[in-house]
Amino acid sequence: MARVVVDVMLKPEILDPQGQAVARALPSLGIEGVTGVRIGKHVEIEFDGEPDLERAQQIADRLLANPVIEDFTVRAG
Amino acid sequence: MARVVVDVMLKPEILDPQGQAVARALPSLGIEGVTGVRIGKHVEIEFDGEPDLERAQQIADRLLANPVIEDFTVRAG
Amino acid sequence: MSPRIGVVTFPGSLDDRDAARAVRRAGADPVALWHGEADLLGVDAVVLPGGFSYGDYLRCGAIARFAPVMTALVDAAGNGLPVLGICNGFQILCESHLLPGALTRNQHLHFRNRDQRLRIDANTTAWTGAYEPGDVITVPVKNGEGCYVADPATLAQLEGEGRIVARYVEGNPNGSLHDIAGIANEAGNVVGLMPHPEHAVDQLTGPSEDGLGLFTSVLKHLARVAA
Amino acid sequence: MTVDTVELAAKDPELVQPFAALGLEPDEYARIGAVLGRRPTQTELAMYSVMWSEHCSYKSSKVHLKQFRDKAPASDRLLVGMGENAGVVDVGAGLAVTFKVESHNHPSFVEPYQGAATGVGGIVRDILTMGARPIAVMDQLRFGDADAPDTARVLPGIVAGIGGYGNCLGLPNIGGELVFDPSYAGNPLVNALCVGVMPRERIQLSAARGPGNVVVLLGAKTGRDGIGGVSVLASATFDAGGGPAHRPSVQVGDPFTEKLLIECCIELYDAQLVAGIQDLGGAGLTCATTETASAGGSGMHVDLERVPLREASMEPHEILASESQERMLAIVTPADLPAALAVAQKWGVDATAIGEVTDTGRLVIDWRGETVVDVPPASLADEGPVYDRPVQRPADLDLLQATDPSTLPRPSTPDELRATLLRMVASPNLCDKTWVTEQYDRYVQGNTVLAQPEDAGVIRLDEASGLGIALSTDGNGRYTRLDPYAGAQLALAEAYRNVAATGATPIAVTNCLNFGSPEEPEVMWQFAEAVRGLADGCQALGTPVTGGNVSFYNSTGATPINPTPVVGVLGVIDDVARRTPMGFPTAGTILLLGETHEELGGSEWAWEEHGHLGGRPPAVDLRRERALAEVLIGGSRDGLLLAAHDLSDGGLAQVLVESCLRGKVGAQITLPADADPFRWLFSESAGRAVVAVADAPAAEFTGRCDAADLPWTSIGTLGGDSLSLEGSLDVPLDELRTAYEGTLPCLFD
Ligand SMILES: Nc1ncnc2c1ncn2[C@@H]1O[C@H](COP(=O)(O)OP(=O)(O)O)[C@@H](O)[C@H]1O
Ligand SMILES: [Mg+2]
Repeated sequence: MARVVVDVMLKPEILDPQGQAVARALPSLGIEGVTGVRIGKHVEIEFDGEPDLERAQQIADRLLANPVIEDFTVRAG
Repeated sequence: MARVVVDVMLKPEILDPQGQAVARALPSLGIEGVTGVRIGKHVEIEFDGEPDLERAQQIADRLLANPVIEDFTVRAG
Repeated sequence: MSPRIGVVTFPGSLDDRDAARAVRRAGADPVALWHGEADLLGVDAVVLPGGFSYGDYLRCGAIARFAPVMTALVDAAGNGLPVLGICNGFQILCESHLLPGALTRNQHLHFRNRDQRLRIDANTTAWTGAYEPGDVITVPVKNGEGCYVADPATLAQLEGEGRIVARYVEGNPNGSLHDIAGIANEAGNVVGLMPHPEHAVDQLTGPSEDGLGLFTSVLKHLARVAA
Repeated sequence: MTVDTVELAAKDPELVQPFAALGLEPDEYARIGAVLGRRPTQTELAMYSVMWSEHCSYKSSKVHLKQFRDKAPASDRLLVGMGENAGVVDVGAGLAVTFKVESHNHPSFVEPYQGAATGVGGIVRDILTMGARPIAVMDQLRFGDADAPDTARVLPGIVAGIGGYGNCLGLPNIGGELVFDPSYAGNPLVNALCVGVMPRERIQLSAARGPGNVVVLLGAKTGRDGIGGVSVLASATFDAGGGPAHRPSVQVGDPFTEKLLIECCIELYDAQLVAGIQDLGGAGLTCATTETASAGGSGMHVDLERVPLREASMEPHEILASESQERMLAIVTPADLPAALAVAQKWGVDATAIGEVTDTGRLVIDWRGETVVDVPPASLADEGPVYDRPVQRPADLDLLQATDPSTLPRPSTPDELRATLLRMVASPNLCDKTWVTEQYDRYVQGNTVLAQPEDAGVIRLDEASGLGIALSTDGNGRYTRLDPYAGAQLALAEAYRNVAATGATPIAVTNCLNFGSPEEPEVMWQFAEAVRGLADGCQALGTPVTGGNVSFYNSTGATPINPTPVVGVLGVIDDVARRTPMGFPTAGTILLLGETHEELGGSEWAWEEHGHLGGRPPAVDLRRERALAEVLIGGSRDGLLLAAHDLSDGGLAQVLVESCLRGKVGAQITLPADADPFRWLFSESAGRAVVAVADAPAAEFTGRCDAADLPWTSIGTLGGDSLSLEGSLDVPLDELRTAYEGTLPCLFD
């Protein structure tokens, strides 16, 4: 089983309301000391042959991430 | 800056409509050889002090994941 | 014979019948276009309707962009074919790079359906000629990812070139930058609008008939270019 | 992996089987052996355990529910009655409408978003199965106290889940209920209703007939999700800790696949390519194969390894019990198979032939060359155990009914009355529900004529003629707790009144009965009384029950929820253009129809102001309800009504505030000289409505009321920008609006 992992995050300058909502909720759980939360996507791609970073890169570039608002990283999982 | 990363994924036996939709779309991008795609959340938590895996674990447990359908991993980022 | 306006149905399109109804009410013939066919059947204009194409999984419009019909549409739009993207259609136009920027999760994180006041700021597009700049209309908005974002340069350009077609007034329902509800491409033939004019064409089923103007506008536009 | 086969079952009769762990009673297990003449295979045992569960077999409710059929009033509109996936009624013009309400309470507690979402998905498939295109949904939600921590945990997710699934399917949400009461604290109620329409001749039935016909599984792949969900999860009481007694597997919904399934099925129906069809809901393939084979009086053979799986390692009992969503089972003739598969392919829906109809009268299931199931399908689908459980009137009921609210302190000065009014309209049960309903698409499909907060949702069926339907659901757990027979009838009466208020004629009823544990005689008594009341009420109103659903085991620890029958009434209106809205017009006379008595038992006022639940619920007078309905419908037909709004929780005060705010107009109210303002404003007497009429035809309208023997009182005029009550109150609309609209945003944003 050949897995490649792509993590997609909103660009730093783009507001992440979901992350903010989590961050805001923390004090009420008695959790202090968190300065920020960002929430993105964690994508696991299984290839039938070798883990193919190049094709994963392509998939991320064309489909998984929107370059206007998102950055991504690709790694063998 | 002390970052902890939490990855939240649907349990393997649970349907992942998002991943399925992406997997089905790949051929139309001319991409073959992908046997499966699973999509979860990638969460980056910033602590002001030390990266605090324990508190991150708590946050994941109580806010980020529902153990009934999701598993998560916590690691220093 | 009256103009033929195509309405594309993607898997998961929902407001396609309603868009066709609005087209008919405006006096044109709706023509059903299928996502799987790279053929626009010679229509005079195209509406990309609202809905949840491909479930809006991953990102709204991200998968629909690769449908065969879109390759044909991107070319035709480049040659001046009037295209209106409503809600999910707007998202698809941005994903296809026919329009700049992107539509992201509503700031309050909720799907929101309400009767929204809009100000028409540009009547120079193929789809807004029937309005006067400054007209304030009431049209339903219903989306979960309608928050328009773009980098400062793009926003400045849109403002500078008068390409912000409509703005939210009396309350911004999703956090869109510059209260943007709709924008146009440089040529003005491609317009994306988050609110739903097709649901404001009949007092019986909508909050107003203010939305009909978008569909009558394109008829005016087509008549003008034909002449 | 070695699997238990029919052959082994015969060879080794002594094998000890875990029937108790699967929720089967010893005598039930013995009965399976008697039916089969041998011990069941492990796979068969799993099938019996899910089909004979309370949820699928209705074993505790059947003996009571049959009253709905026995007492059903004659109706020439009823095309398909109880017992099918949903009832079907004739609405004229060649169209048939099907509707049903169902519960998804326990899954929504465990996984609020997905539990609620899949609840919508399930009821939509029931409607689709009948041959109809789903055209609208409604949701009936009940939670613990609005400010309770667990309410904050479950409510946002449940609302988002209802919206997420319904919006993505393109189904307008046209109404529902939102109720807060501590009795639901550890056990929220999530009921969902769907309504669909079809040409009369398109009605589909779920019978597998015609030996040689192919059994086709449509839609999603089968996975390990929701296995045992029905028998273990859906019927599991929560432990005192509020957590689920068993860690359930919850399903994740895929509305996109369901949307494709809808379009695919409707194209199959129109092309007449299916001979029978059944949705896969609770108990998955087990339920669909046994119900269709049993209904067809035929046999069926299934090759289990042909079922497309998400996980290859699944065992036969898992495949058969899986509750993977977004699946349908179609019976197709061999000649039609290629065309049917082509339609499925067009919509991107997976379609797989998994077996065929036989004439053996047995359901035979093979897996990897071995026979793992060989049973008479009726023994699972229709001949399950039936219990006539002991009933006992709750010991505390006499005391409860004796503690009448008449002694509670009441506002005695104009200032106190004003403060009471503002607190009441701001209370969680009476306040504006926009925070919730804004998350639902009400416009999609372009036929929504009325939606929340109107008394009933109204949907246009035919653009040319304007023919349409109206739908409303109601239920009051406090009334039902005080008197289950009357409480069920009050729920029916209110939904009936709501439909009539829009100008539509009520024609049929659906219901979802949410109760505690049937094994508790006091709960079973509440259930029996509620069903009896509803059946009698439907008979009196001439509206047959066409279908519904029962949800038992709704309790936290030892305390059952308030008994909560949710009743849905369907009405038909020949031209939706003449529907009566609830918002007041800018001018006219306000009439109060019906009689106001001092009836505060179980009232919103007693509960909200004093935390008091006691006495008797308002008196039921179904002849009065009929008369009121006829006057409201006639007034709408002849254009005499500018607005109408039915009275229920919160009484007259609530209705005046809602109709003024909706119409953005004030009202000057003058009560009869001898009237006690407090009683007139907050009593909850049934059989009442407020209407606005233009001054000219007022006399004609009141003449009709007199003729119908319906008391009426002229209580004021419209205009200005405040709600005033002569001699005691004058509240600006802005102040009312702030109080009314502020509550939910402040609780949940
Ligand atoms: N409270 C009720 N009133 C009337 N009919 C009911 C009620 N509860 C269940 N039924 C009927 O019993 C049958 C089985 O119910 P259910 O298991 O919910 O059907 P399904 O599995 O199709 O959802 C259906 O026809 C349903 O309408
Ligand atoms: Mg069913």
